[in-house]
Amino acid sequence: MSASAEAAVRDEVRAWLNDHWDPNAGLVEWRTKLVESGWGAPDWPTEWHGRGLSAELTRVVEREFARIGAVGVATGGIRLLAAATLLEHGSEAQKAQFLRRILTGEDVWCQLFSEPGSGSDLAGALTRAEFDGQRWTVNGQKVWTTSAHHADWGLLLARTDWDAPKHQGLSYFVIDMRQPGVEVQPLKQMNGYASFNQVFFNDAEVKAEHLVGKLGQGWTVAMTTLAHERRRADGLRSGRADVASEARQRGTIHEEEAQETATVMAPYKWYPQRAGRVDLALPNALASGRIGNPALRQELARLLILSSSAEWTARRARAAQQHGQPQGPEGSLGKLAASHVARLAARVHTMIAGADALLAGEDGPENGLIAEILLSVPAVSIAGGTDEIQRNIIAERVLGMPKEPRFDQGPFRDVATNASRD
Amino acid sequence: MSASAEAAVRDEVRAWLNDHWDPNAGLVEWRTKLVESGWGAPDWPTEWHGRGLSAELTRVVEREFARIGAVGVATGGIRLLAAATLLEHGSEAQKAQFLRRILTGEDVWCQLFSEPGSGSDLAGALTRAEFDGQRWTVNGQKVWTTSAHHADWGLLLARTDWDAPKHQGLSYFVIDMRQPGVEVQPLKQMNGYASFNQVFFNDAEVKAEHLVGKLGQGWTVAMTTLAHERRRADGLRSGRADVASEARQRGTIHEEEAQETATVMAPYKWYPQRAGRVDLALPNALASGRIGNPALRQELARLLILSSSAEWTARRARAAQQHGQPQGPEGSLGKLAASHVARLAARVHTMIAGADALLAGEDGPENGLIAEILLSVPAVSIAGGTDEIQRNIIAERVLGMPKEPRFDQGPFRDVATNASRD
Amino acid sequence: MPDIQFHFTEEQRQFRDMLRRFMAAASPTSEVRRLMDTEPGFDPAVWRRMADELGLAGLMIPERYGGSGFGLVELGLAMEEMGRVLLCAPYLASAVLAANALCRIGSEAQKQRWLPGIASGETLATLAFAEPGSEPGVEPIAMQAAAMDGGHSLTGCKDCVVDGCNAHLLLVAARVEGRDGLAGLSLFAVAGDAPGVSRRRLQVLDPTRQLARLDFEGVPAELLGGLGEAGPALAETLDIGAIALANEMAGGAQRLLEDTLEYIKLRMQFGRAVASFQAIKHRCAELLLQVELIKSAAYHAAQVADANPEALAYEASLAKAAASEAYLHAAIEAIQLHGGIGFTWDQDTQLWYKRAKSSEVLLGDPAWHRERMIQCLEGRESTSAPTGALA
Amino acid sequence: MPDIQFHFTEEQRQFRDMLRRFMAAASPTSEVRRLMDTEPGFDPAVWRRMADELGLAGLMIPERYGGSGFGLVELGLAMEEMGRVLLCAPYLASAVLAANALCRIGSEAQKQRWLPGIASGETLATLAFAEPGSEPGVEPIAMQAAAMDGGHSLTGCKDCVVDGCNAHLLLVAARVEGRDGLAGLSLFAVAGDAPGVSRRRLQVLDPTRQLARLDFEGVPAELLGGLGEAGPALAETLDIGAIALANEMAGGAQRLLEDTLEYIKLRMQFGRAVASFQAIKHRCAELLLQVELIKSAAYHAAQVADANPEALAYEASLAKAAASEAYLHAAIEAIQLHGGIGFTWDQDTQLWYKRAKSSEVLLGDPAWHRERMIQCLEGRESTSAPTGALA
Repeated sequence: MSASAEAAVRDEVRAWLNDHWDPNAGLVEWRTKLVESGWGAPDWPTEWHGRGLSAELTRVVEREFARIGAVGVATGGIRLLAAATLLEHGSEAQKAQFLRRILTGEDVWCQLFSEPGSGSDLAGALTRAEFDGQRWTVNGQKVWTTSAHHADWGLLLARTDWDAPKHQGLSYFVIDMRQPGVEVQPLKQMNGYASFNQVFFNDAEVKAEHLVGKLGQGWTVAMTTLAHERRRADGLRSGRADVASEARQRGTIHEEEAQETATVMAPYKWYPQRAGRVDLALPNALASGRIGNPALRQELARLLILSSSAEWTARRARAAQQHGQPQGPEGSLGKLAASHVARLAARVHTMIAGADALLAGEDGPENGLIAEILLSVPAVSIAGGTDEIQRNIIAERVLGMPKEPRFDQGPFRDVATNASRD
Repeated sequence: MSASAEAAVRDEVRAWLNDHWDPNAGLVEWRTKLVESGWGAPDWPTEWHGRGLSAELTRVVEREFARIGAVGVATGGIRLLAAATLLEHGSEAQKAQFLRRILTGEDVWCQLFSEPGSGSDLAGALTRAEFDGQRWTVNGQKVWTTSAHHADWGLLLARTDWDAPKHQGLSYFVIDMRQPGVEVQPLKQMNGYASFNQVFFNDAEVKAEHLVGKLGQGWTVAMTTLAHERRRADGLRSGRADVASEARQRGTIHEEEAQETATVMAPYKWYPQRAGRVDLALPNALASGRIGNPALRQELARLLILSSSAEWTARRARAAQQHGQPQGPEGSLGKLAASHVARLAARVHTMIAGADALLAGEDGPENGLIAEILLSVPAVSIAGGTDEIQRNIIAERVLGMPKEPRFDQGPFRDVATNASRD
Repeated sequence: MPDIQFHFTEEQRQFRDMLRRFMAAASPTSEVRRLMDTEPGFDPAVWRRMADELGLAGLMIPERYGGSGFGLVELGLAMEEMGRVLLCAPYLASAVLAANALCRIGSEAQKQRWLPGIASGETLATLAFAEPGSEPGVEPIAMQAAAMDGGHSLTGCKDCVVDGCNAHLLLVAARVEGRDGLAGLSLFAVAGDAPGVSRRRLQVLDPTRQLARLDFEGVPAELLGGLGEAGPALAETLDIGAIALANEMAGGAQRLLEDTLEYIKLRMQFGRAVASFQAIKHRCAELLLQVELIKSAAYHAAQVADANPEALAYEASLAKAAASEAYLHAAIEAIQLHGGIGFTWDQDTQLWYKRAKSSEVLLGDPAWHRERMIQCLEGRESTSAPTGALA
Repeated sequence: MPDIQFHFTEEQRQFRDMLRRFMAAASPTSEVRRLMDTEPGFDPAVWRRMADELGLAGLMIPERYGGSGFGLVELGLAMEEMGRVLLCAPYLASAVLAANALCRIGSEAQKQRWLPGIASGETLATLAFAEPGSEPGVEPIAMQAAAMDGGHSLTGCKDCVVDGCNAHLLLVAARVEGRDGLAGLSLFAVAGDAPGVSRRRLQVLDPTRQLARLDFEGVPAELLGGLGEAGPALAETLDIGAIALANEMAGGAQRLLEDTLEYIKLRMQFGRAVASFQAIKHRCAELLLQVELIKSAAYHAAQVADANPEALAYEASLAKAAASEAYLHAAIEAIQLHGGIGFTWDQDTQLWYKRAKSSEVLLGDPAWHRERMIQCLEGRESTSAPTGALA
């Protein structure tokens, strides 16, 4: 990237912000301005609310926003995965209907891929969508859906052809979550929280024009969503969020944004990715005095080695991308590393807590925080793609090892599924 | 077992030993007496040099031998595996020719199963035996053969039918190792020792009557040999040897036996099963003063936990057999445990040695012993069946998990082998 | 020293079979889930049947005090079966810790007074030794017993007392002034509802095991045995407890393996059973090995405890350290192999995970026990020299 | 403090590519096997070309002393490539340890006198610090330097001196009387063939790395820099060495992974490639993760060493501890995945196994480095606070 291009963009966005930024504007009002100007999603195409800038120049824009503490477009939840998928596979009408309200934050989205019978095997989905010539009728069950209870729209993977091979019988839809045929139930985890939901479809409807991509090509479309999801799974904060604001935040718009964030983040309390909490280990070891325990010192050092190395590996992968190397499956390495980190962290937290590791809630160390960590860690290696799936991906896509022999390639009707075994 | 049966056997063998035991007899001379009396292999059938006694009563006999320090029949090397195989599958003529000289120690045996192209996959043997109407001609290469260089006879698994499926195209032979078509070369290990040999067959001959079992049923016969091998792989000393002699050994026969043992054991110097040497860890840690290192203390304790638990697990398995439960694949558990023990032992030895772990030979700790341990440990998890094979066996035969999908079931000619890839 | 047995006798196997049937009926996970939300945390009716029909409450109590006079081998079998089903009951507290402490420390009159009630299950007792933030073992005990009216009174706090709120009889370890380590420790008896005792049920990570904090404010207490002489017997009691716990953990780990295998043999992914994937198979093989190893350690420790008490500390620490790591490993693997369903509240694996986690630190975490093993070897406190069987 | 880079510059990548080509040609394993049996243990012709054509001998030596003036990042790249091919050369001894010690401790005149020779590859130097049985680091150094004729003389023994028999110049760490720890350490220069120095090539576990025992009997020695002031710089030098070694180890681990993958993709068992078995695939995936993690640690430490020297000790210990365990793990896995052939003498994997094993303990074993990391954090000796990026 040339320094002059960088300077030009910096000057332009600075001037625009100077003219338009108003910390007392309404949140949607301000984001509408962002969408209209293209400064809210500068890496998006110019025809769809963006400016077609490179990743590097987008970062320049983000730094300017951060410098003065200007609020950006909505990024919480899975809305950016929805946007990326629609930008790549959506019809013009879909883009027109959805993209703007994604950026303004007016619509909340959720992802409806996993099912009780097909967790790791997403393409084994049994939820069915049937077309009556006018609309699609959906029946079945999804699971592990974050934010489903306040989502407006869902990204739905459903089976539309039972005679096609597994991966060719799926289609991808946008489904209206605010309808009677959609029932959302929280799914309680072993740590007592419900980060996820189950979603039941009983003759739920999808408009004909809300099929994304072609009929039977749902798996291809879903791969786009998943690729963007994995890109964010490297253990580092996602692109936009890691440009920390240097400015003091003032004005009513920040209150409105904080409220939005609180709503989005609510289900993420003890969402698996938060488990481990390596940051607490050293301070707690020092505060408890157990830092003097030589066995703990060894494990603590192991934890710091592992978590630092994992962070640096993620940064190396991101730096490589920023320098033009193609996006690879590094997310899988980062995800796998996160499992190791979380397990080792649990071990270290236990050693620090000693017998107090028996206790939870107000009686437990740090008001129950340690117990929550210990009860949340097992999810890290499962949620968002199990370790086993990550190892398959790494072995096959990075190391070029042969694929598993397949037992699910004929017509899906004939494939052994959990439903067929029930 | 009734106490009276036990007492009867004890009295009988005691009387016989009283009459016959002579510590100044020649070794073969004495063993010939053992063979003739049936006291040398009391659990063998009465028609073949034994007395058909149960395992428990055999132990009573062995204790009597141990009590007065009487020498037993030859047990070194793989001769007892050969005997067990011939007893089960051999012709009467084969039993007559071989069994007696196995017990007297006059013949040394070796096992010719593994090949360079088929290590874990024994049934993939490429060594071929062809019959010209009178005799078999053998060509090919075997590997990991202990004692091949002074063996008189070999147990040979060779392919006799290339159009049959893999496991049905093999036959089992006794081959004369003292012939020009058999060439034995030592195979040097990474620790510098040669515990094993490679054996090359160039138009080596096998008599027609030395086919063991039926043509094409070599795999079944080999399974008998392997079952007996695994039974001895539980990490404990084998049945006969663990009855320690309580008597002082005197007389010329012991010198002769010691010499025999030395010859048999020579290739076992740093044979994989000797690696690990847990027994040295605590004394060395105490002697070096490094016992004060808290990190070492933790690892040393881990090692003692693991090795003790592994020993006790083997003893539980043996006790279960002695109490009439069927022989299971416990050998695989023991073998797998031995790998863990050996690796952890290497770690502990390294911590105890500190920087001296860099040194070998006379400069190294304990005159090079520690370096030899460190360089021998990697073999433990490979020799005698890799950890991977043991895990397959445990998963499938103990835990009842489904077998791997097979890619080698058509005519062997069409199966991908290392030869076909070369 | 008698031979260590590596197999159970026919009688022991029958005892185990009977226990297994009883426990399966008495403690399905639906019942575990129900009980863990109740106030006492166990079912008094089941407890009565355990005492009356099976004689479990007095298993290790000599017959002359109303017990069955069995050894730790039989107790280990019972604990293993309870561990399999996550039985919610004050067994470790009353029948293991308190019964052993009373047997070893109490005077003849005190034994006659309390043991029959414990053996019949009528009296629930527990042992209060740990204090807030204290390290494992009995050496760190700091609570002071003050002389009062020719007797003693207790003031201070005991923490993580197993079934402390349920116990009718509290056996409280405290110190006479000016001594430390094993020396100077005494054991006192206090009624659970004595004035000046406040008991609070603690919020716990593992709701199948009840813990309490006990605060004592000048509570009159009856000295058990000789003043300041309870240290070694208290340490032995905790070692007995650790061995019992290790056997319980072996049972839990075995159950986790069985349940997981059952699930993954049926569960289909990619058109085949999860159990057919080689990576899964190999991990299950390793898991079986781990489970067999800790069974061996737990059984061996129980045998040694009965046969060769001098080796008690070493063997207890070995078994507890082994079981702690392997049980937790089994629980982690079990959840992982179940996939997403495994970390939901409604799936049962999480119940064992929590028990594994609480068992890991109860009566000393594995690092502490490993360190103690080496201390035993250095001090030759143990006559059971470790052997290098696989060398 | 400058930004830490998480990628190599274009120039650095070109440098690496060039090195990789050179090393592949100069050090095939046939050559490694030949050289490890020779007396010097390396090929002087290759060493000359490394110095003359690639400027490697003086890579970190400032240009004014005839070097290239690069930092540890470039040195790390060079070490990584040498580690890939198990290059037999006195590089760690001369270009890393001795060059850095001289740069940091020597007077201007001493630097002018010796550094150009080291940079040109003409002078082979080494650093002698460890003593028989001593713990890692410089604190345990006990050898005493005696005052003699206005100068100093050395008596005592130095152990496991890398390329000690090959060195023309010995830099010997010793103590002035009555001080310990980092204080009171001095560095002395002695000619390799000075009278009173007896050198013996040691029998080693890893024959690709030459070690020597050096005995000094009243050997006159030239003090480098100020008396008793060398301690901190010596510690820094060993940290630089540890980081260089960690990078070498990352290169070796990467090579093991590549070679193993190549082998098991071709090797057939049960009618299919060994690499097609899922259990094998999953272990290779974990192995890749391990290799990537230690590369990250090694690269990061090199970057930090150049950018933020206060964090040197923490970063060096982190990288060395990480690399030690992962390289050995990679070597063990590589042998295992090769099967029986993997532990034969004629197969090359064993060469890397031995290097992994020797690298594990050279310059401090992993447990020592882990303990030191925590000491750094306690003492805030490091300003690089570890971050919990994955929290």
